[in-house]
Amino acid sequence: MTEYSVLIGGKAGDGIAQAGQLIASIFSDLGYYVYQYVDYPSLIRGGHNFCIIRAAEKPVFTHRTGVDLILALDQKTADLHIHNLTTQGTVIYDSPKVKSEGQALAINEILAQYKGRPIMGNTAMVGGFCGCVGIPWSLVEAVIRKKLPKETDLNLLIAREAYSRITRCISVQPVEGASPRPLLSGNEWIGLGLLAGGIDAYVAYPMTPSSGVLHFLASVADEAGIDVVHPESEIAVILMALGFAYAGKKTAVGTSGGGFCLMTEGVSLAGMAELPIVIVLSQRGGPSTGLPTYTAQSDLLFTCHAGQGEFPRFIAAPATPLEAFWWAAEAVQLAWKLQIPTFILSDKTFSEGIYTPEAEPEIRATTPLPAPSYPYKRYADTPDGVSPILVPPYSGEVVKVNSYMHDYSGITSEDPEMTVAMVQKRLRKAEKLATMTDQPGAVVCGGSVKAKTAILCWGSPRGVCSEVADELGLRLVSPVVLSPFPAGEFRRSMQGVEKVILVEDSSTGQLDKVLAREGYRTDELILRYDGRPFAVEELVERVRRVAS
Amino acid sequence: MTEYSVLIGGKAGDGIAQAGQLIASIFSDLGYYVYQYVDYPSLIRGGHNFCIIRAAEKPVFTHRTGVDLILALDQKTADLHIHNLTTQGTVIYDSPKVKSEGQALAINEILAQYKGRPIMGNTAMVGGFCGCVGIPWSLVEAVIRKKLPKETDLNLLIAREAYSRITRCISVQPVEGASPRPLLSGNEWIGLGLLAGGIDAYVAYPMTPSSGVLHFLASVADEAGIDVVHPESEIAVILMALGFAYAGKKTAVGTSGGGFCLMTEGVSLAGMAELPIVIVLSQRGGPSTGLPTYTAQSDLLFTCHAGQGEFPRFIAAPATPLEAFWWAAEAVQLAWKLQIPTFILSDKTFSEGIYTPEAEPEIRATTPLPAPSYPYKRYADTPDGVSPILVPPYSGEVVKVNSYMHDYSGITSEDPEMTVAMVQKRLRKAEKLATMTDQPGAVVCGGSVKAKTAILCWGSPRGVCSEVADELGLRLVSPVVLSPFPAGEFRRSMQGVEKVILVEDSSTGQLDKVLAREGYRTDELILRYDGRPFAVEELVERVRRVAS
Amino acid sequence: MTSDETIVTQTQNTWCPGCGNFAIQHAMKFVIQELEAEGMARDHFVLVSGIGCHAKIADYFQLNSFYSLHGRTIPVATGIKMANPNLKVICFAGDGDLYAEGLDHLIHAAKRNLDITVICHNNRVYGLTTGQYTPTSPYGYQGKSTPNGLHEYPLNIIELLLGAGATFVSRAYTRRLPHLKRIFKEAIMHQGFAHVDVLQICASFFNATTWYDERVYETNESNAGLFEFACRTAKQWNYNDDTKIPIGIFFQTRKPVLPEKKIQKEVDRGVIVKKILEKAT
Amino acid sequence: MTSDETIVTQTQNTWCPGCGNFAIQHAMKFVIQELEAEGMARDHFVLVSGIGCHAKIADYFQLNSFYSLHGRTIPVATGIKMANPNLKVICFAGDGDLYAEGLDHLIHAAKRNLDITVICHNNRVYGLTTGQYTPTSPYGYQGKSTPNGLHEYPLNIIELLLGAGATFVSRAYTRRLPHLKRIFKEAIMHQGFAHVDVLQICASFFNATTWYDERVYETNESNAGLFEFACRTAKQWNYNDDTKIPIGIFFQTRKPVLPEKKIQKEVDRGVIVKKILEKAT
Ligand SMILES: Cc1ncc(C[n+]2csc(CCOP(=O)(O)OP(=O)(O)O)c2C)c(N)n1
Ligand SMILES: Cc1ncc(C[n+]2csc(CCOP(=O)(O)OP(=O)(O)O)c2C)c(N)n1
Ligand code: SF4
Ligand code: SF4
Ligand SMILES: [Mg+2]
Ligand SMILES: [Mg+2]
Repeated sequence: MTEYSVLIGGKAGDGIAQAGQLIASIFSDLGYYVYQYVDYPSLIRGGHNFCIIRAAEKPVFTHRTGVDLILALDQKTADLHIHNLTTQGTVIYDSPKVKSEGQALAINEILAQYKGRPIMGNTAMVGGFCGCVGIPWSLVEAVIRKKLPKETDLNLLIAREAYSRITRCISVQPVEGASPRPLLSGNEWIGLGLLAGGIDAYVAYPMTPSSGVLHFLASVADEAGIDVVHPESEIAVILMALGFAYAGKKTAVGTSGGGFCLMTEGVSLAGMAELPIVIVLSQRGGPSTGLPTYTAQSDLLFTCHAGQGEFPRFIAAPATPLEAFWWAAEAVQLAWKLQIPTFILSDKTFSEGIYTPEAEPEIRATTPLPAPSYPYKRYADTPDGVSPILVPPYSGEVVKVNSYMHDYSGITSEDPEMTVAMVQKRLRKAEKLATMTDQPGAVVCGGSVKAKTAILCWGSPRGVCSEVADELGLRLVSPVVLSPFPAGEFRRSMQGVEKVILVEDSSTGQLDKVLAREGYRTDELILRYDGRPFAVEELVERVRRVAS
Repeated sequence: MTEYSVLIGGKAGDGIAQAGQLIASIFSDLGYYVYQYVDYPSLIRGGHNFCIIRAAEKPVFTHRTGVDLILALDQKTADLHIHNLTTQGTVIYDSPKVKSEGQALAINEILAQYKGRPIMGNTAMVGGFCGCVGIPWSLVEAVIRKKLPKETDLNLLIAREAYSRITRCISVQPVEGASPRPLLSGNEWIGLGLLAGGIDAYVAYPMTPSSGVLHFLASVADEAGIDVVHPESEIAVILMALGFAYAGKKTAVGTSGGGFCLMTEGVSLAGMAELPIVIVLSQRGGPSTGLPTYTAQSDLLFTCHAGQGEFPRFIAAPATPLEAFWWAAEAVQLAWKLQIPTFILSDKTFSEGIYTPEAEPEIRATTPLPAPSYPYKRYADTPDGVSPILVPPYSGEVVKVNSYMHDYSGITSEDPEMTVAMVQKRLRKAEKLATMTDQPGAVVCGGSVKAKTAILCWGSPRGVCSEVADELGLRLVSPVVLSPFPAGEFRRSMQGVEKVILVEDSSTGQLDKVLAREGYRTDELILRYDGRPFAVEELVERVRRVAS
Repeated sequence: MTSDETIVTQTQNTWCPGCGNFAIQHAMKFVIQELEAEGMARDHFVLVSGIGCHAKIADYFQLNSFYSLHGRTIPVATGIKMANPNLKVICFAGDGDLYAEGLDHLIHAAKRNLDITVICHNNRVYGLTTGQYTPTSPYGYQGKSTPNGLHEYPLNIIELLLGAGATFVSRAYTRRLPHLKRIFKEAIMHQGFAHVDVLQICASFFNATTWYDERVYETNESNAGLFEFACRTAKQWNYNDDTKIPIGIFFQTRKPVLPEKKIQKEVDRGVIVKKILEKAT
Repeated sequence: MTSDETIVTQTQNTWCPGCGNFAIQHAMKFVIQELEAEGMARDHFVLVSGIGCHAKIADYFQLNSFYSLHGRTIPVATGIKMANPNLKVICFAGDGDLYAEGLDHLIHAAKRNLDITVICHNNRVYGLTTGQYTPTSPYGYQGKSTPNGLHEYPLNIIELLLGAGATFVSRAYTRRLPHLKRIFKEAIMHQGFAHVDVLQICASFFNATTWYDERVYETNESNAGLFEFACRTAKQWNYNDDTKIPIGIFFQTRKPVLPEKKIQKEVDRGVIVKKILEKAT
């Protein structure tokens, strides 16, 4: 397989992520599948930022350590990453600011020549990159015109100048017969799925790494006809969203761990009042403020049990663009079909990674909800525990929801028999949810599907795990649905497995605990908790050591 | 064993709980062990309230269905409970308001005679009770003088009148050689333990069923020299408490599920900043506002996992007065020894039940904390992961705590190696915690300790389970420490067990999930989720059905 | 007007005898029926309550209701109103609920001039949890959390709301029923954020009946449009001192409201999603 | 005064060039050193910060600090101050932090007249999360959560704090350094709750430098004791309109403060516990 990895790095404020996206777009335009990893500290200016753009002829969802090209806008980039250069690789560096091997690009000189602003140094570097790998100028121009709508001509002049100053040394060819693919962040794929699933409103308070969903949906709110609301706090977020839901609007919220803490009381309210709500929870390094811009998978058990009392909830952790799109839409549907809180559990790596999809996203029709009967009772008992929803105003009927234990019509009750009836109604919803979700797709099985050693993972590490499984001839098993645990699908995926290696970005192995409950034992835990995702080569090494 | 059960019931506002306590005090003065169950809906006036006072010659921590005496201040009491009367039992009822079998007591007539206020009807009923069971008047008078400091003489006249109007029909004798024991609610036993453990401050926002701790500690704050603070919300509670802790004051907070949700972000902060804090969490029927005055055990898993990220925590669920006293004190000690959040997990039944202790509480000496070294680093690395605490002001040294990932001195760091060091420091604290707490006392083993069938339970159901185990010749196994799970002690307690019956006040069996992780399977789940605790006779029936 | 009892539920009322909540329910029942007679549809009312004694009103009205969480009437009401601006959303909140646990939401709703009505059942005590102090309890108040007396002065809610930019700020008293009805009606009719701080008798834990009866008087509202005037009236009683207590509409003005009415676009999600994907290609 | 660099840490500063936070740090450093020279012990200062760009100040000062949560400086500071009333507790908060996420705590601290100093780095934007609107952003502000413009008017924080009963209410500007220093010092010296709303330049997301430079003026503070006067000054600029912007101490008064100093009793816990047990027997 032909593939390329490009690393671009500089200081926060240098426009590294944007330059990375230009490069990613160019690869996509050439017909490549693209994944872009974005690494930056929690600050606005100064710290070391870098992106790795990986382009390949088949879908990729993770980065590799080895890079073919380093684009150094600061010295740190050259110093920190030079040992990752592949043998045929080279460096383009901003000269004279940076000292390095490879080709010098006198960015300040170019900027001075065209009176460019300092931030346009990143455009220069993109131009240099394109020159180096031989992208036709017409394609470069088209991408810049599309992606840099402000000061486009100036940017073009600068890019062109850099393009022409660089000597070609690697040749990137278009992929035959392939056409460009959309390039969106994990957060955007989730947001798009929410739209496809039919949300009417999105409510959120900014919090890295979930803010991308808010920013994306706010940017398309008008054309999509949805409300996007950013209120005073996460407490307000979840309760406003439940107000929206009560009034019949399909609503999602988004946050990260600290903000989610503040939502837990509302989640429990959704459980009792049986209000549909979708919660996008993007994990980052914890506890507490932790590492806001680095990754973790340490909120799985918290998400499974957040909120006092017992009530059904659905949790899916997508690992690819299409999964994010599909499960976000499905989360909206399930929330409304069962009147429960549903979760899309993401993490920094997936949320802020940038992806072309593995195939074209398909929008499925939504099923209409059952009609209520009259006189209306909000919590009418039914065989599957699901009471039909009626939305106010409805002439002659009242709609009452209640955070207290209540009777069928929603009026507070402390009666023991009514309590039992309501608890059992929720238990039946849980059973129905389990049947609806323990279905093909709930667990992804890949690699050598007959191998007796399996790599187990969930969420974003799937990208790297599946390449490692391929490389080492191991089975890959990865539940997407985490609650209710898809016992049947998981059992099928694990048939014949004798050795289990769990890979997780946490320090305790949260999936291990979930599996132990289900009666599975893992043999090896490969845990990473420094906030950085595994690259393919790193994980291959770690797995190889324990696989045999 | 001689034992008596008395049920007194009436409307909210009739002073049922107070009357119950008088009766309980009288039994205690006679040398009996006493347990009082309090059942009331979430309202101030009108609904049906009742108490069951059980007095016995050995310690009791639960109620029985069968009662020897019913004291009916309203018709509902007579109607609802009459079928629970034991064969030798009788009823005293407020005549003519209530119609019933048994003895009539014309309370309104008595009140009119002495110009008593309506609330004093409860004193009249207590007087009637004492007359009926033949308590010497001197003892009645002494208890009333002690417990009713306001309008004592009027109350005495009324009680005396009722006392003399009633015909004696049961004879309650003093227990030979026994002396009176203190009578306190579960919440008060917890509060007393916190005091004994050395707290300097208690911060809480009122929430049933945890408010008793706040009320109790506020009432003794001055004499005990502690600060008791009731701020604007639970968020303020936990963060103020962490402020106290930073400034060197041992601090506890208290709440129930909904309020705890709002504290979870602070709990995670305590995890990262390594601040000691004790959280008293008293469970009630959920989800959401649920059943505020009824019991549940459905927050165990939430408590185990609350807060984003991974950090050690200690959870104990005491089931008797002495355990509450001891583990609350120990929770303070552990919080400070390891700089972690520690929990006392209670529930409505335990918190609001009223108990004489099984033996005399003993105050153990507290161990001093290790001295810091200089120059001071708040997060200095150590073999056991515990960094010495220094409290500001300290001349020439600064004390920095931080919710971000930080370096040894508390300054924000996003460095991967520093992250790993800090995560491992917390993991080592978790290991130390596990060793310190997997000790005798962490799991209570009782009943027929060699029996092959075990009743498993945690928290308040222990009282009833242990009587059932005794009655049916089964083993009783009940972990008090729930996190970290005391694997060694539990294994020892379970040696030779072939059949496990779990009893829990929840709809899903939360301890079952904890045990599954530890590799244990339960055979039968006896779950109750109508908010009411099991009485001995009820549970005997349920267990008998599945035990063989 | 003849009373139409279909507007109340059959639920047993459990407020204490003498509780001011009865007056609030009665006045609101009257006002809603009057508004109905004037053409407002009953099914367009949505009541949002917090948690506390006050909140039981949600159970007692046979109207759409969202019995929410302690402190959270306002964000729930905000969501409902934003989702459907045609609904008449009324919050019934407690003083612990609204001025302690959820104060930030109140200020933000006032800031936004959110078009809802907020009724605070201000009994100056946590009723349902048996009598602890609230942000409007007087200095020295002895509740179970402050048995030796409270060491804080109360918030002057009226001043606070004026400072927050509320466009309708009023106070009423549960033992002035005709006045209470009038204020409720004006508050509901007000376009924008309307706040009624109702001095509510708590018969069990803060029975200030005689104290209020002797001090409460109805203000002349002719200057209710003048902010400085409102500030002066607000200062007349600070929720603590032994002075006369003005009730009435202290301030009323017009400002742009939220949510802005907007035309609901019918959009085909498939088309939008495709468009976004194309743009991202 | 010669600068003593032991008061700052060696940590790399990551504020953007031109950020107003530098001025805040500089002014505070100056004031703390001046207070030290006047006899206040350096180790008695405790800085509490929220989460946001502003909050990094906790890392930059070699002083006791509690780098807390987004929105929660005030309750943390309350706990510290109550635990040890001898400490000088200063909150460094952001406008998102303090006026959105944690507004209720602010009002309650003002109500209590809690003896702390609150510095709000009011850059009128969420800096660290890249430029969303805050409660003090102007109408129409375009951030990533409001790309088509904000449909809310800002809170007038000064009015709100006056309404909440704060005893020291002031505004400063990061480009008026001598004034900033004076206000900081007076705020720290104030006995009771002192609030400084600092108009802070955000170079990256809300660079109002010229706009402020042209409008900001220092008020005559001779009437700072008069509440009505303060209200009038507060009204001069509503955080939105194109008017002159007064800075200075708007209001200062004395009221009983929290925590009340009390003598720490030495109590034997064993004795107390026994006493309670006896009483309960
Ligand atoms: C988050 C949370 N904290 C605490 C409670 C417990 N609680 C229920 S009602 C109440 C006080 C109610 O006081 P107020 O709002 O003044 O209403 P009132 O009963 O006086 O009408 C409290 C503290 C709760 N339900 N939720
Ligand atoms: C509970 C919670 N919600 C959201 C965040 C994410 N967050 C971090 S900083 C910030 C905004 C900071 O804005 P501001 O307080 O104005 O400070 P500035 O960066 O402007 O100094 C937000 C929303 C968080 N850390 N915690
Ligand atoms: S406690 Fe007070 S507020 Fe609650 S119902 Fe009784 S009188 Fe009314
Ligand atoms: S983003 Fe704004 S507030 Fe933050 S450091 Fe940069 S200039 Fe300062
Ligand atoms: Mg109240
Ligand atoms: Mg800001």
